[in-house]
Amino acid sequence: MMAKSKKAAKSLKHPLSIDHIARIEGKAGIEVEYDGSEVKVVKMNVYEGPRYFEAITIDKPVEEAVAVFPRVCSFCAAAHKITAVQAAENAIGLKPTEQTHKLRELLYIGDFIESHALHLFLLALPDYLGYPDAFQMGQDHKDILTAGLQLKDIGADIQTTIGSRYIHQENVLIGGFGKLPTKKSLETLAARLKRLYNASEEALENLVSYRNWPEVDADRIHLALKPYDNTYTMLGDTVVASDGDKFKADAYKIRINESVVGHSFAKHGSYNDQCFMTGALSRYTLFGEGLSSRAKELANMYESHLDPNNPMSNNFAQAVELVHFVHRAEEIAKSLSTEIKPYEKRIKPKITKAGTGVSMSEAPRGLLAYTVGIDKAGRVVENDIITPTAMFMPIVEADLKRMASALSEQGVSDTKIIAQKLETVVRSYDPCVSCSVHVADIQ
Amino acid sequence: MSKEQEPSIYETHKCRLLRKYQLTDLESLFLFRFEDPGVAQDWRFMPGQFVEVSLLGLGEVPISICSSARRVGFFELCIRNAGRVTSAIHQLQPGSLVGIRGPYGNGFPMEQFHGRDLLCVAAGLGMAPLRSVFLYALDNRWLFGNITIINSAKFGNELLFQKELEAMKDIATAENISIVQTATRDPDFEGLHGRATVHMDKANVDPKNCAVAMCGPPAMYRGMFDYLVEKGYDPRYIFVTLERRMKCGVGKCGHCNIGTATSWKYACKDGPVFDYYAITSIPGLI
Amino acid sequence: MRYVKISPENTYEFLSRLKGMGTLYAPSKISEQFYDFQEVDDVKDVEFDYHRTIRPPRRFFYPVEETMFTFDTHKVELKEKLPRKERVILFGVHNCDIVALRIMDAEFLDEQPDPYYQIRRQNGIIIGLSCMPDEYCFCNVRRIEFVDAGFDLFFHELPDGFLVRVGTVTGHKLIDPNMDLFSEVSKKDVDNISEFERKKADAFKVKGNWDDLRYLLELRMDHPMYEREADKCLGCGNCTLTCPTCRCYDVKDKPSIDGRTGERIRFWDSCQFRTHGLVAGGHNFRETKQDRFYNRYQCKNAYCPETTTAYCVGCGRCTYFCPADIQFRSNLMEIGGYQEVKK
Amino acid sequence: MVTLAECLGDCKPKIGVYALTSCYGCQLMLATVQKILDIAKNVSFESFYMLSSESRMPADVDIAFVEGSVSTEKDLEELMEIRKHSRIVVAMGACAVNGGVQSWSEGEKTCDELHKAVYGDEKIDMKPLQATPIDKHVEVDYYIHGCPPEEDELMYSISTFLFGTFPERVDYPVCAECRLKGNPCILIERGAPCLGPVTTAGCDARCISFDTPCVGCRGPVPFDTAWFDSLAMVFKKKGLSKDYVRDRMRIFGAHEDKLDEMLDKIYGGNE
Repeated sequence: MMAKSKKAAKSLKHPLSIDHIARIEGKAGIEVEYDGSEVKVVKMNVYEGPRYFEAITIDKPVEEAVAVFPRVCSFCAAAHKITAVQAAENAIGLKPTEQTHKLRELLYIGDFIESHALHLFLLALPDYLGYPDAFQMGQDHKDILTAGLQLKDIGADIQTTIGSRYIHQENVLIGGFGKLPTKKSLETLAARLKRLYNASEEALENLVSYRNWPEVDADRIHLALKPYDNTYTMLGDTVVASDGDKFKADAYKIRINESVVGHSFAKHGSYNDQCFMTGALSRYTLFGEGLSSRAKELANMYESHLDPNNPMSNNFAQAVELVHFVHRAEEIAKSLSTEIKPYEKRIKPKITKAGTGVSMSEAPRGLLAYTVGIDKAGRVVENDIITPTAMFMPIVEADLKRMASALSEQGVSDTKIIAQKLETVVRSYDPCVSCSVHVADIQ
Repeated sequence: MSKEQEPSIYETHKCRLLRKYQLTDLESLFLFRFEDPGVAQDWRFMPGQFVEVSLLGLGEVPISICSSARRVGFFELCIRNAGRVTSAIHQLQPGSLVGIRGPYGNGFPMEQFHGRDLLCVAAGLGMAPLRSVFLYALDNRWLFGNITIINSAKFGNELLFQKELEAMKDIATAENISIVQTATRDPDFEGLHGRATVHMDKANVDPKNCAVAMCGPPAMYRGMFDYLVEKGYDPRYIFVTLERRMKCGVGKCGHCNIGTATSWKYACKDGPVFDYYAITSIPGLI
Repeated sequence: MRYVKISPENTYEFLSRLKGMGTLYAPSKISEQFYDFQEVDDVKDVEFDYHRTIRPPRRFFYPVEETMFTFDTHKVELKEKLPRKERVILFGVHNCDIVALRIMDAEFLDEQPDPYYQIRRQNGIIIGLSCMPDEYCFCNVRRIEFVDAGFDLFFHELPDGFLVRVGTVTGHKLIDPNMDLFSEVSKKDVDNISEFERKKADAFKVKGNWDDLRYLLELRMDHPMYEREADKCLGCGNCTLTCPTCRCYDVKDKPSIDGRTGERIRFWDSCQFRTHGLVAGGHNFRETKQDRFYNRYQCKNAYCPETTTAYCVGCGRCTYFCPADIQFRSNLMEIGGYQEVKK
Repeated sequence: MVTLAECLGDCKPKIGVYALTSCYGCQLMLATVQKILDIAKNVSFESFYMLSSESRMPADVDIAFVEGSVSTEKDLEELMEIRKHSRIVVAMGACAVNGGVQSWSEGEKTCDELHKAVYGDEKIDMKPLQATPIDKHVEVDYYIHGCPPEEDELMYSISTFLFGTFPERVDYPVCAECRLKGNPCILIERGAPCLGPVTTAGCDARCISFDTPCVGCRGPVPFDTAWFDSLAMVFKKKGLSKDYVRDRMRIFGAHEDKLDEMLDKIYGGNE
């Protein structure tokens, strides 16, 4: 059953509730409130339980804490791990080597490829092709599923090769790595990535036959992290907004706030008190120029699908990123395979004084911010995590409201159709619900 | 190199389950037949030996044979539903196939028993291997003097082969066979009460010229040994069989190791039947 | 016995030629303190000066995990999966490990041969290497500091190369086609060897033999050592897994996802694990950590006719690789009342 | 020992994959095993929200794989429903088996304190609970350790059910696997705070093979064979403090009853 409606309503006079949105990470529902004539409020209820990461890590050794943080989420464990480790390094005042930075980026790209491939092929494409799940889709579209699984595999294998596994990598430590990947394994990865160029375009090719839904078109502010090397990647230290503003990641707390809402264990983020969008579409909108040549070529060809004002475009932007990151990963893996210094040792942290460090990065779903403060014994005294899903939660609700209102005006009354459309809007954001829960300031 | 053609020590024979008969809540009796006529013809065992029963995908389990060694091509196993493999065996329907390796272990030295009275003392599942000893004695009745079997269990409905033994009681008396069945913790049992030790005086045998075969928990052996020696039983003819974890059955896998540095034994190969002297001189056996 | 001599350079050449005959494994340094037998890629990486490898050589003939049978429930049949006949050459095996392999042979080949071990062993070549003991070694009290059998070739260190003993026909066949690399043994070489052996004998921290140990172990069963040391024990099994003579294995069926086929595998087990003595129904014959600890001391020191002493060959692995720093040798000395040699 | 007896022949068991409070890593692992399509062919997924819109809660299933700890009242209600509608319940992953990292401050900070620290005084309609392993609330038939579990383990468990039997719980530590793999011991060599000796095996010493000390994600070895005291004795000798050792052992072992007692034995009661 697609969704459970409390009442099989014939008109839109009644509220609608979706208990459990399928095919997203985490547990969330949608509640639509009508006052008889128009849609009043649309809430995305996050009832994924809280895990209080920020509270449980207080007073714990920072090296143990960075092993716990990534367990916020499995889809973007590497994103959390790398961002948390960078924040901790900033707090300690430790600067990792160039090689460590490169390897982390490659690992992070592995996370992107895996996460995007999973979302596009297993969670989103069934929507567009009209199947309840990827297994049934795979019976009719074997090639699509195969491409998706191959990309998922390479993304996973990149993470396993560098980080020890593709969920909750332990081999990402403050100061570097335990053991470095061998030249041979990097060569193998590069060769495999090269063979996947075509597969990486499969999602995009399948998505372009679908149009964005005009109902959710609306002006919006995008936020994304400026890539450190002016190309297109997830590491950097300056946030750029589509309203022309930019600010240092260290100062994110001044611009980005979170507040508690009653219907959700996830807090709601805001930028200068407005809702905003972050994620693949925001990255593309702000820094699309830096894409690798093939990805840019494809993006230009399908420009109309990449509308900054339509969240449905996020899927297309992810598909473009998939092409880009397969190319970029191949490049990095190839260059690392010749340049790697296999005996480079991890810089062991020597903690002698208290400090606070901030790090932001672009997780597959958008901006991710970590603040870690430690005392001179190396124990965590403060921390703050803001995840992309918490940041875009208010704009998801705004888009859901737009969708519900438009459908109401169009006279659509079949709750099943409404529910499916609303779910699809949510899925286009690729939300990570467990990420969004358990995050806030420690006062 | 020429040895390679010999069958592997781990060779498994296909056996078909012909009949399943429930003995108690937990234990059932299973009758098997070898599928391969050649194996059926040649396969022999001694009372006290065991086989490894194998179910594909589940694993193997050592079970002592409880039928008469005389029957060719067939054998019976009394199996308690206690673990992964045994619970699956209990779910098998007649006609099913299982794998059998063996027989393994030394078994009771039945030929040494010839010409003597026989006393079998069983507690709980211990009746399974002793039934084989008992049936051997019946099959070769002329080679034995008086026979007594003491079968005990906690509760009356847990007595293995209770009906079978009960049924032969009348003829038994005429044949100088005494059958004693007792429940140790069952006030409602319509028979004898108390441990096997309590009913030893019902043994209709001559201690000086009697072979004793025992199977039960180690705690039973300690008390029993003292009693037997005191009553003048010949220690050279007192044998017990032990239970251990066994995986290979051929002294390789090491699980059934017992003993101390001076006498290191494998229950599967050096046992599972041990004599009075081994038990009393090697710490750790019981 | 035939004796020849080889120079250090020729040794490398000889190793290169060996590589062409099969898979050559030799000790190699894997970290600051540890060595392991590894497949030789570059013969220059072969480590001649090492004390013990972290994994014992038995793994080449008795792998950590192997498939014994494959099965298909539709056919109700177990299909034996014997190993392929691959030539494995072990170079650099110390005397303790050579004797350990002979113990393995006795257990796995005498009487009822284990086909898996047998095939691998028949295709194995063992090349020994002399050694100087460190403070963990006590092979001398096990009376095996010098071996007479169990190797195809044995390399004895000389100041200018190696004196090579030829132990088997296979050994002759290794030498004969390569006589360009070997030379005759001189009187000086012999003097050097005897000097080496004298030095070696002096280097041990214990002297004499421990033949009476097994009786003392039995007579002092209640020794407080067991409780004290078992308390430190992590139950991790490292002592047994690194032991060159431990050979317990467990068997398990590995079904596959198709619901009908699968494999029956065997893999190394350890008497230090809880399930080692556990039987269906829940009774455990070695219930406590101390029971399991005690069991190993008895088992390792039991009489082994193949070496005329014990199943322990005194290689020192169980102490060297114990994360809890439990001193097997010292504990045995406590039981036996033996003293270290005063220097 | 509940098994699917009918699976001794051919059967297609009905499976539910559920999540309580967790990171969804166990489901992700299950969804991304190499042979996921083979699994999908041989079982019938009645409920698997992460992957399929054709999911129900609760569904009547033969086997329920439950990920996550009980951290809200809704979790608890769902768990009860799952138990009622499933013949076999499998606790999948560290949260369900050991309570997960969210139990790290178990016994130190109450749920209310944690809630207040993160959400302040703001009201949330749903009621949070102290994170607990699922077997504190319902009977669990089988356990799959790991954060996340290994692919092999998931495949093995499902395969055993298809064979009408059940997965065996591993009762020896990662330390043993590490040695078999031929890794140098980082605990001996440089005193690394490796939890390998007290952590349930099954990962083939994954992290230590990357020269990274075991963080204990697979949870303490079951059946009371995790010797925290012996390991603490080793750590103490290497100069690690009680607080540090305790914090580390509790990341995945906070619900272990014997942990504190065993640490006290080595370090003394109050340091």
